[in-house]
Amino acid sequence: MSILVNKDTKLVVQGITGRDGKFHSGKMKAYGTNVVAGVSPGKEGLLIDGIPVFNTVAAAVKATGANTSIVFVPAAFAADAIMEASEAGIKLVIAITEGLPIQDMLRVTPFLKQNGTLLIGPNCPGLITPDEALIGILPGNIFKKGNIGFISRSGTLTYEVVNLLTLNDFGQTTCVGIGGDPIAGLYFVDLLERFENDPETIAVVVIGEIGGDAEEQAAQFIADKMTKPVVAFIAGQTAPTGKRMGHAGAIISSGSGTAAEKIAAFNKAGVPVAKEPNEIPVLLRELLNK
Amino acid sequence: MSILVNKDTKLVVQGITGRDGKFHSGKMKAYGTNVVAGVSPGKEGLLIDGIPVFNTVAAAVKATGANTSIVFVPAAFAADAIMEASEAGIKLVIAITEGLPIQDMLRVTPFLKQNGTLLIGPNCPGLITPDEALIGILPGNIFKKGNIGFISRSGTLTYEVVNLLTLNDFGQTTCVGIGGDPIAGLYFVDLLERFENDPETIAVVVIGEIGGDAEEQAAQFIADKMTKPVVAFIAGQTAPTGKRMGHAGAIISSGSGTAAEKIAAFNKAGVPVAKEPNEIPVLLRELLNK
Amino acid sequence: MKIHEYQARQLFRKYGIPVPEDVLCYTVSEVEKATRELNRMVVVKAQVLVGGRGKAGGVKLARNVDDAVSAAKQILGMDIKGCKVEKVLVSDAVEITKEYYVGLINDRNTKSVTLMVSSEGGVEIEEVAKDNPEKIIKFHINSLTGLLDFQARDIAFQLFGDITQAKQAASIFTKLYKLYVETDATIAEINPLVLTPDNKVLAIDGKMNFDDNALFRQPEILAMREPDEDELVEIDASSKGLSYIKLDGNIGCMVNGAGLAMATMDMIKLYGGEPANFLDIGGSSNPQKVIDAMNILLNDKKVTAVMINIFGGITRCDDVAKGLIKAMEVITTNIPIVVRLSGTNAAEGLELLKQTNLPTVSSMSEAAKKAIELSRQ
Amino acid sequence: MKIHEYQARQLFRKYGIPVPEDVLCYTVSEVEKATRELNRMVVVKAQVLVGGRGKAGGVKLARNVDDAVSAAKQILGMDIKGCKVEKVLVSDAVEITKEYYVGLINDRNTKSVTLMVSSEGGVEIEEVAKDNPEKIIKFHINSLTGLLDFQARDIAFQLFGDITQAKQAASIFTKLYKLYVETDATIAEINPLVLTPDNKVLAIDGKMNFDDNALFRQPEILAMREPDEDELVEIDASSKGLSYIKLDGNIGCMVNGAGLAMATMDMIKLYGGEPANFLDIGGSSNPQKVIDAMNILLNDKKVTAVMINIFGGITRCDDVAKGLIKAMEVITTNIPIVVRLSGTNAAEGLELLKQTNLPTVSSMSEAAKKAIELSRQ
Repeated sequence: MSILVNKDTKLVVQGITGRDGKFHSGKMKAYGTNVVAGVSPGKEGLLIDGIPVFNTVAAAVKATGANTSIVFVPAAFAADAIMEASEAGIKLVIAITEGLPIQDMLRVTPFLKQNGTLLIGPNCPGLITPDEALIGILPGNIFKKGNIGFISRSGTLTYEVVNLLTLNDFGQTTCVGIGGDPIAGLYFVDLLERFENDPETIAVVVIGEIGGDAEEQAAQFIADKMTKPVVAFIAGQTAPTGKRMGHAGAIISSGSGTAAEKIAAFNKAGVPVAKEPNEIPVLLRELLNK
Repeated sequence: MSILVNKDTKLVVQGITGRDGKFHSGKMKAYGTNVVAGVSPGKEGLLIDGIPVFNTVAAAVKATGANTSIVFVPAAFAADAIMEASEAGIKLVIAITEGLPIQDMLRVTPFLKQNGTLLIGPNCPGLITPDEALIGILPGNIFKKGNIGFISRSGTLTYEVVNLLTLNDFGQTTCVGIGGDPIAGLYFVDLLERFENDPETIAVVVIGEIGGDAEEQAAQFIADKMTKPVVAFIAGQTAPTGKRMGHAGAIISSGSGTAAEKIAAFNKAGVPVAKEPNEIPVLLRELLNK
Repeated sequence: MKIHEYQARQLFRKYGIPVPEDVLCYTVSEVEKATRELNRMVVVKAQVLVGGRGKAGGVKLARNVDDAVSAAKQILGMDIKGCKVEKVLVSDAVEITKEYYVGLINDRNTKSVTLMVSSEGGVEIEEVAKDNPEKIIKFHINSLTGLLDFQARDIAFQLFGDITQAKQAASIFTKLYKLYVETDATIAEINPLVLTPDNKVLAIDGKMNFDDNALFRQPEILAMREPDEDELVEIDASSKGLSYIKLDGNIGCMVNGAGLAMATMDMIKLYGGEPANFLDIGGSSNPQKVIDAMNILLNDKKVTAVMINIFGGITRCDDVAKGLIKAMEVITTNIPIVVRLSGTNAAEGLELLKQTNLPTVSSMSEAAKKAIELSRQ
Repeated sequence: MKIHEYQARQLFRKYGIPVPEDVLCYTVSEVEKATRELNRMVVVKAQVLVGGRGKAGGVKLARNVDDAVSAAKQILGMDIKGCKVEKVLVSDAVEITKEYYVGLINDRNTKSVTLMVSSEGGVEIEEVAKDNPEKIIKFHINSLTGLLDFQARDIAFQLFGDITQAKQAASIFTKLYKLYVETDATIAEINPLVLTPDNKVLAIDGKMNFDDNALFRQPEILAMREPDEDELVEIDASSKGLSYIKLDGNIGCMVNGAGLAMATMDMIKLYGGEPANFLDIGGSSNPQKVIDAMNILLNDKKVTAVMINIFGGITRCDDVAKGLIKAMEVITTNIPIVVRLSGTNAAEGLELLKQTNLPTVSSMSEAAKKAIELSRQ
């Protein structure tokens, strides 16, 4: 089993004719993801890597039965693309695009809620259920089928840690990059709940970072609701206050959102927090051998 | 029985300190309506005719359990007042105020829908369930308890016709003035459905006028869904095209919304249409004696 | 409230909707100068607030200055459905590849602003609706989210296959919606919206109406009002709390309530008379209103009898009678006035009116019959 | 992006939020002139983009022109948390009956703009949150409907019992929300909002931050940017596609990805070193980016060693290595540079780098240890 995506996922790529959209459509298809359609207004009729292109998501859904969308369109138009997918009946949207204005996300949120659409991202690397579906810009080769759930706010740090997991023979059920923006779709808690309910997942790794309190909420959720072991890591222990560390969401404001607070919250919830990425597989092994 | 309002109605009057609000609160209370509260920002603590005044509808609902509201506040602020009532949990709002901008009504509509609030009006005389509750500016003395349902887009024309009904011994279950604006809360169809389901109502009188196609829709509904007899009257047979006959909604645009079209629709649905108000009780008697 | 085409074009420009270059002219010499300056083929268009000016000869193509001068001479001063043409718009006559229709209205049933577009432009949309209803695409806009970009684009793609054309059209839809909402419009039509040979999408003829109830917050729109004579009377009545519309008959009506006022007109007609007007004095027994209303009625020289029809509800008939008595003290006329009082305290009211020598009755039909009879004497 | 108090006041005025009269001054003589013209008691306020200016002595009350001149002399040129005061705002010192707090922020959990108000104004809201959390009223605004009038009024009534005061406050909340949304703000604070003895409600100190991601559509806000030296470097880096933040340590880091960059800094610290910066070069093997990044790193004179940490994902490590080789051809430095390559095609990349004589490793921790070691030589 897995969460959110699997062999039944039928993917439509929004912005398929752009540089990134084109490149990663090929990569995803090569991985084995069922990429059924692309969308690029005005390019209907084109084939990209054998994938048919439509003017609108509605047309793509009608023709191909797509149920999941990935968004590569530029930041200024990404919110509209997300809403278009939602209105066309897509139930899961993965927004890769970086740099979406926060107000756009605030307008998108209630719209998706009304339609019952889930969103991952924006500004995220996507997600993968190894050997079934890769939806995003993740390098497929470092992932391995297994039974660890993985959630992260980062991109390359995800690869770093997943690589360590795979090298240590911890395969993954599903790995989700939830993105580095302050207002995003699914948060840690939403995914922890799904992993808790996924029979195949036996433990979860959570990679947090400074800014916000999603990690604190995750810790609370783990303490209250989870039976499966969780290992955490927090990036940004050395980050100064008031400076945005690359991600729009990675900022310590007025002394809140610090790594120390997040680590304390996880410790209080009984979740071991790795001091450095190398320690993550070690802690995981300890917990699973208990 | 009755529809929408009865002895269990607990009314809050929005704009109770204004000239009309004050006057009609007294009238409604005198009729026997359970007026439990008034709202007028900044006037909390006041008593009007023994009715306690609150700053906000939320406070009024909390203190008195009000479940129905009547709005007398000026047109520029009426939409906000309607939404305030809805947000405070009021399930039926009667908006007497005349002159609401249409765009305000368009914004109010989805807001009320989300909260499950029903609206009667704006620009309406209100409604009455004789001997139980009068909510509006209708003259209580002309109504009489009975088993005719009554729906009208007009004010004084309602009184004219109801007076004829009462004089001819046709009492009423509930009489509703739905108002003369193009975009309003409940339309004929919504109320016909309720009268059809009300065991005490045996026949319905519908008073339409030029503009829009609410009468055509009513005719269709009667043909498709109603078992009870209906008598209709349409005002404005002599009205010219393009001129607004007092009510914002009473206008024949591009030759549609004419009295002739509406009369034809009712005739097609088997609903007799009175040529003048005097004929209404005559037609009603004929139908009920069949 | 209606505005002229040239005013609609001003609003379009303000919101970034492309329209051809134009000059508003009041005289033939202004038309000559404007055409010379535009230095292109132009269209001379009558600016009147009624429809059907094209069929009436109020729109003429002019290939050169002489053509334009001769068109202006014909159009200026022309009468179109009772409106005298006092100004014309001299507009760049763009070349047209295809015409489309775009309109926004408030839809009563869905309670939403509705965008209607059609590939059948340049003709009246009512005709398209009758003959080719499948050629009209309707989209109901959610007032909370507004018209979203992808929605505008989807609709544009249904008219234009080409992306650069569709993008221009989508942008026009979005801007027109913004204009519509921000100005409290009730109609905003672009007919035709045209495609030119060089792939430009432009608004040619614009029509906009506005919500009278919202004019209090639309000073810029209100400033565009150019009422004709009849409308001036209506606006004057409105400022006195009266709702008045002039008709063609001879029996003046004064009624409390709009629905009852219409029913009164209908009844006069039903009994063989011709109503002279719609007049709703509202729910008040204020003598000043009765005086104002009577003055408006008597200003209409066609009126040969007046029917006052009052149903007392919250307003008591005796109060109305007192108002009428005061009003009759300052009004001098020999036109017969029939008064009908019914409802709350009608008996007391009718009793009071005996001192005035006005014919009084207690039913509406009686009043109508009496007024018709007196109008013929 | 941050703006000064005087700029926030400009925006407040534009949106109709009442603020005291003021004059921005760069010199003591300007302060003297401004105080003379205002002809009232004034406050002289340092305009710096850091908090805590009050405690640092950057805000002084002046009863007369002499006071103001002496305050200006003390404040202009003062250093507040590393910021030199280059301008002061001379503001009418209104009499204050009571101080309140009003703030708008984006709330991550409810995914909404949240209005926070408190009767405890004039102190930092974080302190109120810690000591008297019950004194903060929070309201989550639905982005589809905006802040409705009745909602603003309800909240205002929780601070002000009097209706005229509550109405003024409600109107300020509504206007501040409009300003916040229309300018893509991330913080809008009025602290304090004050009530004066003559029952006026005014905004005294204003603080606004804006969403960097939205500056592309906010030219007016962008024009208000007044970056300090460090920020100029950050903005310059950003224009080159790099995300750079200067820190105080001596080990320069160049990393692909923000999370990994933070983890790299943390690891350096964990192993006893001090990171000199945060630097994310994004997902590209473009040699120009590596050159630009290296130039920024080496401009920091504190840097004694550089750690390049690349995890190849979609970006292949051999491509990154080629970029590095090209970059090293144009960069001359004797500062040691440790390169870590891991992930896709790491072996090939490390092989290629042998020609550069750069120390190469394949794990992050090894790289951190090596860089620390080299930095101490």
